[in-house]
Amino acid sequence: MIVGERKPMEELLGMIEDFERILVLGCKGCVTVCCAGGPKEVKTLSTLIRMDRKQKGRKVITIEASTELQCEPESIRPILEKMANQYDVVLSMACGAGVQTVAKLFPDKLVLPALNTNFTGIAEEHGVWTEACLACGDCVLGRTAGICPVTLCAKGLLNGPCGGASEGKCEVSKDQPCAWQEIYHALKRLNRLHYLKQKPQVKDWPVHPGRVVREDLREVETT
Amino acid sequence: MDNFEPLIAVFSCHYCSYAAADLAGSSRIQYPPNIRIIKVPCTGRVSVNHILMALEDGSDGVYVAGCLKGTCHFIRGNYKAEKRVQYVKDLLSEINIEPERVQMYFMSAAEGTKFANVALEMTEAIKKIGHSPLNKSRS
Amino acid sequence: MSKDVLVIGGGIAGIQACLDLADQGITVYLLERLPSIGGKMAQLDKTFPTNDCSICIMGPKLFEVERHPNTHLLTYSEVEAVDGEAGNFMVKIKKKARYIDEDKCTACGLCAEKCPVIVPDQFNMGLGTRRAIYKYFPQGIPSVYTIDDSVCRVFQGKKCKICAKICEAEAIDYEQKDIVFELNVGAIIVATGFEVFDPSDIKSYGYGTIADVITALEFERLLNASGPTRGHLERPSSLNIKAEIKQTEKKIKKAKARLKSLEKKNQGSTDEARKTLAALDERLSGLKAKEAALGDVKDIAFVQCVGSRDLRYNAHCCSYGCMHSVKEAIVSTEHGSEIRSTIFFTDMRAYGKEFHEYFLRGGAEYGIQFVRGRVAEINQDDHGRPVIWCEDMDARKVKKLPFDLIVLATACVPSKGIEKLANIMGFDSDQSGFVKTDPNKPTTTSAKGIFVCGCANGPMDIPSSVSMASAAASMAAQTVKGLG
Amino acid sequence: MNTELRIGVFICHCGINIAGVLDIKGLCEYAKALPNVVTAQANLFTCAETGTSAIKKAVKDNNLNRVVVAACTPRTHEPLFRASCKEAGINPFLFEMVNIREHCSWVHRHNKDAAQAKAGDLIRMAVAKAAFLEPIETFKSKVEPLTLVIGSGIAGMTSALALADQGFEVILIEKEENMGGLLRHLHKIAPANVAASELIEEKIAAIKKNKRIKYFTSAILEEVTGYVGNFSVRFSCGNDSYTCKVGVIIVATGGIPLRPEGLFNYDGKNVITQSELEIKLKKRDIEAKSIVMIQCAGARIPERNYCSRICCMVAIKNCLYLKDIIKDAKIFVLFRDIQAYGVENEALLLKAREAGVRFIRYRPDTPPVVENGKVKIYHPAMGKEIFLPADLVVLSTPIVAHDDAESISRILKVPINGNKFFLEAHAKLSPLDFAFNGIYLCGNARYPATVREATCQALGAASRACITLSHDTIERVGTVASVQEELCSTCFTCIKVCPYNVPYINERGRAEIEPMQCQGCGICVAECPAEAIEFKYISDKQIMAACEALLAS
Repeated sequence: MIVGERKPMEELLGMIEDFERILVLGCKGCVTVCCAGGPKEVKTLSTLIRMDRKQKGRKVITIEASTELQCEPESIRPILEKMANQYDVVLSMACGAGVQTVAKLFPDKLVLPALNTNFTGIAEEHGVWTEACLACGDCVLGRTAGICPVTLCAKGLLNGPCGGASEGKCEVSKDQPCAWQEIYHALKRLNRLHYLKQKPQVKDWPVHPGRVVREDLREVETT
Repeated sequence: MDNFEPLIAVFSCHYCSYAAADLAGSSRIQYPPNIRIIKVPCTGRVSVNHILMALEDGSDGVYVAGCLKGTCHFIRGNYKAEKRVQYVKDLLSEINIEPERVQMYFMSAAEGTKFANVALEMTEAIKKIGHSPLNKSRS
Repeated sequence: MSKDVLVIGGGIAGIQACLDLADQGITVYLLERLPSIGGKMAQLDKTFPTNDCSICIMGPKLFEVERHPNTHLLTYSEVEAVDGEAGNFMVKIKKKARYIDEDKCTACGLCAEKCPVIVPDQFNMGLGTRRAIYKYFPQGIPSVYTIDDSVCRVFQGKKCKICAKICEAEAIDYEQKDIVFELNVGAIIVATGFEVFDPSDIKSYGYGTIADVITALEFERLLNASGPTRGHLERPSSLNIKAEIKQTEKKIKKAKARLKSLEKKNQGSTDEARKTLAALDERLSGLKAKEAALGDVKDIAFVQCVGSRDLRYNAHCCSYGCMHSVKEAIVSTEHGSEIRSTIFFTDMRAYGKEFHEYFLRGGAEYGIQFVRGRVAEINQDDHGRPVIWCEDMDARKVKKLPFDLIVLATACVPSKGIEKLANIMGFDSDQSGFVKTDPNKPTTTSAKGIFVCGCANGPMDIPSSVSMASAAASMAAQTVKGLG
Repeated sequence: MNTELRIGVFICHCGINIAGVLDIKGLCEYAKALPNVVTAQANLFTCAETGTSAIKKAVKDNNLNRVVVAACTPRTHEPLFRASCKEAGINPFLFEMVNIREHCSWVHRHNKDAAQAKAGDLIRMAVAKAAFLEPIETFKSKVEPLTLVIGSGIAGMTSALALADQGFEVILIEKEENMGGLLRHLHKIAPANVAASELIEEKIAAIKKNKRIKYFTSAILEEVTGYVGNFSVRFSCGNDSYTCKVGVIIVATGGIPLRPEGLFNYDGKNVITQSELEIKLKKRDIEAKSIVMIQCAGARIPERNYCSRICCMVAIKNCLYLKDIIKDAKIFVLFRDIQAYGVENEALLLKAREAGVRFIRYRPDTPPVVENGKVKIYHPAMGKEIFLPADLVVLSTPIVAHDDAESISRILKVPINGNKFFLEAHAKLSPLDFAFNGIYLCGNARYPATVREATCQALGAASRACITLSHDTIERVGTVASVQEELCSTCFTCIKVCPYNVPYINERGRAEIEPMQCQGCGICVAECPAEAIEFKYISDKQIMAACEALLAS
């Protein structure tokens, strides 16, 4: 899932400094799963904002709502059209994609991100998420026994370890295991070590922003 | 500020701290009348939002009183409550409201005296901090 | 054959045994001699070591017994005869007439307000009063009134029947007769409890002659909110003076009325009437002065082992006396901030769970003084205040100490009528008159199919009675399930 | 809330317990003015028949659909008032109780105005919360007719046999190699004057013969999950492990006498404990002309602040047996308070005195000093120190909890008190039950007890257990959490946080909670990031209404 984390309150309060009617818009997708931007967190953030303003003796109206998937325009449209002029700014608690979908859909309103979108990751335990995929657009997991060197190796090496690891730990940070040693052990376990001997790969790094098109699914012109 | 009488919301679990409050009562241990108890089956039932909203409504202080560690009737409700109280304290510091307004306490059903002492300790602490910034009307 | 069980005695032990059996689906008859179940525990104000209000923790259980589908309450009834054997007892029971229809009476209490007959209230140990038509105690179950035919004017041939006139529910039936019926049960549990030893036998303690020397149970009633003084702690001597003041005032009113009528008719000399009136006034002011001199209760003494551990009366220990006095001393501080208590004891027996901590707290937080020594004698100083003579074994000196009130922690003796039950049902009694049990089978009596629990078996505190009641229920269930 | 809210408030005097401090009439007027309140009445004793019938009458007369009682603690009286609501025809959970006695009048006696204000606030909070109460139904669950008894001392064996005799199957587990508990090492039991070994051999034989009892020795309890009627239990014997489903559990794990290291220079040779003395008595290998027993050795002291109840009687019993074996032995018992309570114990004390045993009291601040061959003691009656000849010193030490008491308490999720004895549901009226429904308690595990008392408690615990066992279903109250599937984001949080592993993902891909298993703690409800889990018994709306009302004065 996409994993995000709420911005520090100081930064958030600074962003909404000169607004009075604030729509706090959560998303019930990935950010709910990683407990960052779901309906409960929307209520928490709204309460904190109201508490801050009340403390400073300044007026504020917080509107709390959550979309099913904020990266899907059809999920946002019914909510925002309904409350067209009730808010001055949208404080979106979705991931970066969600924030930008709202901004694109409703260009005349400022949309502010409440979260920092960190990575696409794994839920290791309740409350702990770790990065797993950089979305490099050309997956190599097939030949690395399901361990991604592009993401887990600090230097993103494609064709083997840099040699700087000690006791299996990366030279960049001692509690981060060396991805390639993990890949080696995994391939050995699956007796697929010969994958390492395949000719070295050259990655066709994607040009940002990427775009995926499924012509079969697109809308047909019936005029 | 000397005659300021704080109002403190207390989340108290049925099996331990509510029973301790009963024991403090039946043992007639006097303590300050500033606390108002909200009974929950377990302190694990208390969410971050409950504590924040109690503060937003104007309580000068909030504390969650759960079972002694390892004796929670529901095993780990009190550990959960402790972590959530700490999270609320961090949130309060972020919007610079005194985190000491929110506390977590542990007591067994047999500790009536401790319940009374906690009520006294918290009342004194909140008196020192002063009334809640969200509730100027009741200074 | 019968799968039902009869429990004799409606105290906490009988109630617990009855509920345990009923909850297991067994039909239980709970028989109680008094108009309401509750027993001695219902007379307590608070209980040790938790200071719970006694009737508050017992109330829900009283309700449950009345409401439980498998229980039948037989109150104001006594066992006349028992034949047959385990699994098939035939019990002859006499249900005394209440002269009130239990289904109609809503316990509204109007009848008692108007009833002219005032007699000492046995539930309040005679300290308070009740009427001829009365409810045994406010939370009593069944919640109905009873007419005491030994004092009610209707049964003395006099004209009255005020209660029948007032009763909206028309529940009063003076023609109601005692009913005798037979009950077939498989097992019987004896839970007849205990009686409080009457300390008037011990002349040197002055109980009965010195008004402010009372028993522990009487003190419980003085402490209790529904007691004779509504929980206000007063000395019996000041109660007597107050009663006398009221009577004198009534007499003065009558005397004044007679004087006025004589003056109006102005025949016969009025000075004789005027003389009695003056005497009455003088008597009244004397009484009022005496009452003022007494003042509130400040120093209370608790005398332990009264009639217990004493080869002249009862060799055995009452098991709960020490803790009972510590509790009463703690609770009494609630009734007056300057009340101080002193407990005269030989062995402080705080042997139960949390008892020792409770005893220590009594001394530390409530300022109870403990004097180790047997009280030899109680007499009165010239103001009429009771004075204790005892040997303080720690100070190794004889002491003479005056008190406002002296509470006697009296011995626990078998309940009245236990001998009658013993020869009706054929179980043996031990050397102190309690029901004898086999040491390795704690509730089994010498009569097969008959079990015992609670203080009927010997002095014990409430938790032990409750545990033993469940044990007796277990044995009775085994018998009636025929698998035993 | 389609129907119109009609709340009835009932305020209790409780004699003077509440009315002594609070102005009840004032509270009634205050309550009448609160939103949705239709009637506010006071009673002298709301828990008495007159009180509950007043509630039922008020419900009918004003067709109330919510009842609030301001009186004492719901922990003891909520079931009573819920039953009255049910009899009056409204769902028993449309009832809210607020404690203005233990939490107000009893603890704020010296500050009447503040107590009155607090009582007003508490009633206002209860009325605000009552507005959001929802009806809750009950449902039935199967009862496994099997019992697990932990511990095979006199208590464990007695309760196992009692249950078997009533036709129920029992699994009895014992952590030692053989059964019998403490009695295996004792000499004789007084006053029955029967050999301890004889007593337990008879019980062990009965257990081995009884086909309804399966016993496992050197068995260690590993895990217990589930709820009354449906506990799944896992225990291991050596290296094979067993699992079974039981309806009820009886804890009879007992206790052990304290080894008084460092007390009265105990050396296990000429300064021994009572249990070591019993072993010597059993073998009759004892010769000492003068014996001194010291009571309360390691008990009734700050770090072990309880009286262990039975050591005085053990000492007196052993004195009498010693007098049999060594005719002219001089025996002294140094005591603080002799706990010879009841008829039999007092008779034994008298018999010991008649047999020439000398009882000397010592004050806690001047304890006896054991030197080799003699004991120095300050004699309070003589007012000076004396020396007693002592070929043998016997220390009466207290029964203490086993060191695995803490782990048993964690496995069963039942509390233990400061001295590690198990904490029963109510000290006076439910001494043999735990607050956790379906688990019962007897013997030294609860508190030191004589053989007669342990047997009695064991039979009592069996009777308590039979209440559940004698029905094939048990009624569970619906105070459980339930997932609103349309709100669930399937984020697995509830599955991760539930202490009882109850939630699961159903075939519609949403979380679901099995109502039978949910214990009603509410941890998942508070943790769910989508606020998708509903908890009618104590919903967010109710809590927030109470918080708002708290400050609204």
